[in-house]
Amino acid sequence: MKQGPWRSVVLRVAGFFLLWVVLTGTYRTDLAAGLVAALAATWVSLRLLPPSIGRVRPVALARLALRFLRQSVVAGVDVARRALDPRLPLRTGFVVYPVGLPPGPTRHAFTTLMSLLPGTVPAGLHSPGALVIHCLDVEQPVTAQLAAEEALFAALFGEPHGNG
Amino acid sequence: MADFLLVAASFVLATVAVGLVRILRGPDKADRIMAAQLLGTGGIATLLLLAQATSVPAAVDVALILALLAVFISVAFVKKGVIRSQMEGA
Amino acid sequence: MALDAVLAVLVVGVAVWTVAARDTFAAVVGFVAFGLLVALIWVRLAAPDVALTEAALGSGLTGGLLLGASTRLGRTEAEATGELPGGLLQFAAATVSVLVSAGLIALVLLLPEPAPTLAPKVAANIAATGLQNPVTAVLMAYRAIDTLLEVMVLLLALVGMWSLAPDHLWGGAPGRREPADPDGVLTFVAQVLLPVGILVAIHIFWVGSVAPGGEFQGATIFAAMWILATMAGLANTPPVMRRSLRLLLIAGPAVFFAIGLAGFAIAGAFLAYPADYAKLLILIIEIPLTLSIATTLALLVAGPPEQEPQR
Amino acid sequence: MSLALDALTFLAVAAGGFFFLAGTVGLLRFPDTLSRLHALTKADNLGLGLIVLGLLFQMEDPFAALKLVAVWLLTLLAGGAVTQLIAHAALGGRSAGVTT
Amino acid sequence: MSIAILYGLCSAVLVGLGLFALITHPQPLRKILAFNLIGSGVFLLFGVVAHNGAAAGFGGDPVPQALVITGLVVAFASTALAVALLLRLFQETGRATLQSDD
Amino acid sequence: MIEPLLMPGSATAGGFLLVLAVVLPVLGVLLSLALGGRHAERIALILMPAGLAVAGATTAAVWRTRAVLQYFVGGWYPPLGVAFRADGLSAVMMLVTGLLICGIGLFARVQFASPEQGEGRAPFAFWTLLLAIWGGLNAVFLGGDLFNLYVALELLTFAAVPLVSLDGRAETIKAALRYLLFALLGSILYLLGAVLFYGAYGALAIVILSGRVRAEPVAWAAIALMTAGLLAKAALYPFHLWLPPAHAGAPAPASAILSGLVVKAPFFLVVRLWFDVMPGQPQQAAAQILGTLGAAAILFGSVVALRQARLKLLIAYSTVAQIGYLFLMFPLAVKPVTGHPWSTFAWTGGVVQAISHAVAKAAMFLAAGLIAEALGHDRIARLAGIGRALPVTVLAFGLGGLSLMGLPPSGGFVAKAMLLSAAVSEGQWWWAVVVLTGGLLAAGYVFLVLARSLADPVEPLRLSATISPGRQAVVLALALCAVLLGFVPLRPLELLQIGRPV
Repeated sequence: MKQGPWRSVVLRVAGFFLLWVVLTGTYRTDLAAGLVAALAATWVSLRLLPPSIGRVRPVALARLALRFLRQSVVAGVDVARRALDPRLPLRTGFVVYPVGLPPGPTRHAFTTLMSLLPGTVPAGLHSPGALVIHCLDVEQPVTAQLAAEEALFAALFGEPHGNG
Repeated sequence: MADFLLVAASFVLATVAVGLVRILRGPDKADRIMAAQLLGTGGIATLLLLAQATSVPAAVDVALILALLAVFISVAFVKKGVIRSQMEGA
Repeated sequence: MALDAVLAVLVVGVAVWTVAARDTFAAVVGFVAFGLLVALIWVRLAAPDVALTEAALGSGLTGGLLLGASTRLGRTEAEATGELPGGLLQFAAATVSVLVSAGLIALVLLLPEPAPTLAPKVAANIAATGLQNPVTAVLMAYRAIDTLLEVMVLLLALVGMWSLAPDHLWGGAPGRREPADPDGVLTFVAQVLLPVGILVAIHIFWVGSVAPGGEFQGATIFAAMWILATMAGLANTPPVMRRSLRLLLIAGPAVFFAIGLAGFAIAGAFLAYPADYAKLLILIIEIPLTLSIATTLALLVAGPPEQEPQR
Repeated sequence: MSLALDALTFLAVAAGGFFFLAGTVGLLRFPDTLSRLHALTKADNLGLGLIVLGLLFQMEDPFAALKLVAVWLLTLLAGGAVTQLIAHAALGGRSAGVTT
Repeated sequence: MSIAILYGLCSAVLVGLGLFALITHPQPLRKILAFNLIGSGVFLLFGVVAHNGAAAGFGGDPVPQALVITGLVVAFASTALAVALLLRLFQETGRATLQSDD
Repeated sequence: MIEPLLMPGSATAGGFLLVLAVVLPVLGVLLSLALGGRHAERIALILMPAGLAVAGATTAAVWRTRAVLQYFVGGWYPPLGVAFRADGLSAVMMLVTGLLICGIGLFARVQFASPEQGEGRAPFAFWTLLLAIWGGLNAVFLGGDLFNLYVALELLTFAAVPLVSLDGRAETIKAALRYLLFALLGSILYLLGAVLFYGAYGALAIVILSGRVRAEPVAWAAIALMTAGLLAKAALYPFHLWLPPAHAGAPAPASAILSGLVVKAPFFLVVRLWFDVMPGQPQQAAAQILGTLGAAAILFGSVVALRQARLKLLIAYSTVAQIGYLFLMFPLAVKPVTGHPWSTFAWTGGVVQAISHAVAKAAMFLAAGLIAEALGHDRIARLAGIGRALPVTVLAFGLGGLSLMGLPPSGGFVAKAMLLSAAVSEGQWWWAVVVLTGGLLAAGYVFLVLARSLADPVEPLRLSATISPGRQAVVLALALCAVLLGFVPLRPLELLQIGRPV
């Protein structure tokens, strides 16, 4: 990761600049102002989150995004089904999930994703390496499913993931 | 099309209204905290529909602010409304 | 129209909740919801500039402020419900309120429609300001003096608020310091969202000359993001005697005054802009003004100095 | 062409509205705070996504379309992150009675 | 009924509600909330007037709209100062009431 | 009708003075905030003569040209732009304000002396807020636009409220909060009226409104709401609840500003509304209500003042009473039997009352501050001997009291005599009874204080602080001004008539 920081600075500036173009494009994009805005946003972003996460693999990202889109539809449908079913089929409860990702932004990115996945909302830490997950249906194979998601997520950075 | 989008906006707003009644009644603070989330998402949907139906592109910017503000308010709710009152034993 | 009916009923309903809720926290939550809904009304009334302000300032920052207060007061507020006024006062208050409402309803129905309007005059003169957003033209050109004095009102509110500090805390930082939790979710929220928020704030500010937006709305988002950072423990408020803070606070109005006074010489009147440079000069004013307003708003939420000054 | 696009918009927006409705029903029927949180987050975010999808078919300006997507992504990100905070708050910041 | 009249009625009701709350609620914080409700009602009336004044290609008269923005900022400053006073009062006395002790 | 809206340099000669009158103090606030520490005091002291000079120059210009000075800010004409206007009334109010601020500022140098090093909370806040009040007052007196006046009123409120709680005691914080809540209600009612005017007539500029306003429900409602809001800010009975604790609790120089000047701003605006925005409309019934409230304030305030145990509270309740006199102007001047409303004795008397009360009350509050500082308390029952210890201060208090009672020679005498003769000539003798009764009651509470002060102490008086002659001299000078106002020949009162609509 020797040239890592610069790479990620450039990537962030580019990303924020793109966002600027998207936001102001409807009116009249002013690129000079956009560059200033992107630099400001990057500066804040670098101060809060120094570039330390290695490089992201585009293929893995695409795979994750696709899976995520599908899963968020499943999640919505799942909730809708349970809510509209006259019998209200809920078996709520908590599950402890041992997470392999290191604490910090990476893990939180994963838990953020998790809270949009079907049936799960992370609700805190049980112990340093174990998340408390609230489930709508504890009879689903929640742990296995989460492990699969985590594997996909970990593949993003090319890291071996810690959990089954 | 505009009429349909307006009807859709009214519908979304109506569902938000009903949800809001439920949430405001509590009983937990955590229930009430969800109001910002509910109005954030529902309000954004309404605004986006309105922006298209009435050709007010600026409504999308309002939606953008709503998305940011929903986070701000939720964090304030959680941080100031719940965590502190626990620290102070209320 | 169906939409408007739903919206009107909903807004009034939430307002009733805000008034009637026993629990102050619940009332504040109701008020925040109320503000977000009023922002929708402003969109319906073809006033997106106001909608942006209402959502960010009227609902967002005000909500955060009241929420902090309701929590700090905590149990005392609950106890205070014991001192509810007698039935007679309630009845009298209800009578007065109903009369006022009824009178206003009558007046609303009496208001001429179409109303007398300054819109044509705004349109006829907008070229001289170099702006395309008529609301910004009113705020920065036609009624610039109101805007200037209003920023002074904000600053005075801050001076007044600071003056409430106990003497031994003067010079300390406002508000309480929040503990940082580097591995917490809140930190993550701030890490990801703050830069995006900054970008959005600049966007809202920047488009203000051509489209809805402007310095107040942009500044409010800046302030909200700053407060988010302090709530996450990622930043602390600066001590009130720090010179750079003071300069940041006055930068906007000072530049506004400077260009306004220069108007005597270069454009023939206080707060007048020479037609060819109007847009540029307004931009030069707006940039520091946004920063000053943002700082002031954030510090108004933070409150009087509560941390021991470092000697 | 325009008719087909209109039909797609109609379908997607209607579906979006349906999920908002489902979310609200969930809010009303689910028995505890955390379950209601599920209903709110998942159903409403999907509803918003579908409405954005529907509106995309009406967009002439590609920037405007991308902006809608950006708003949706921001909402998702924000919603996902804040949901954890609320869940944590609902538990009162303590570890829950846990069944594995 | 035009939307201007609908929201005009809305604004009248809000002013009345806020006034009622301002008079009857003994807690200062609720009074501050009530003041904000009245403020919203008054600002909405500006919005209605602006909407009625749509002309020259503008969806509304920009002058009252700009005035509302100024008003909202001032209302925020008022709320902030009032809250600060209230919290200081609470710190000093442990109570948050305007009732006099003597 | 096509009118050029943007016209560079479009102001009457000397119009820039109006801008300076507002801008100088406000710039001072900015500088104080930026530099902090001792600079806040220095900036205030430097700006005081400058501001007074601007007020003097404005008055001179109005007097010389016999016309309204005006300035179109940014070169934009109303209704789109905002104009500052100075008629005779504005000029006089500005001049009095300038004089009082200078006097009070000199007086406050000891009490709010800046520390040698660093920044003191109270001095920093006091000097900054003093300048802000000055700017706000000038903006109110010069404002020609209802919304600009709203912002000016808010500027004043935000500067005045923190002054009340400057010493940080719990009861003053409570008083400040109550003051703020009343003031906010007042502002919002004022704003509600303003939007009704705009909605009905499409303008906020007073000059334009006066030509467009018709006698119809919208206008009545607007003016009623605005008047009600301003009464709450002016603390007219029954909206007086907030005033006594706030004015009595504030530090003496702050009390002097608040009682002498700040409550006059909303009164000034009521005068503007009634005589400039809606001249010549049938308002006699409404004016009777205002007069009745004024009468109630006189009687209630004076009686309660008599029963106070603390000197500063007594003076504060006397303010409640004296504000009442201001509003006797309305029933007597709105529809005079002969002549214009503003050429009546009542109108002039009301304005003279505002001025003379400002000066007299400032002197009395400052005197009370010195007495409290010397004794360490302000209990009236334990004042004995102070007359011998601080004779100049007690003399100043007595001279100020002369004006409150309405005895010659004093500004108060001129004012009350004018009100009396107006009551007689208008055939509304009942107001005369109120004026005379109020004078008797004022005599009662002033003599109560003087008698106690001049009495021999039971045990030798021990002063907890020595008071410098310089501060006593400032107070005496102010009190003498209040007396001198009684010698002013009637000629300068013509100044008040300049710029009145004909």
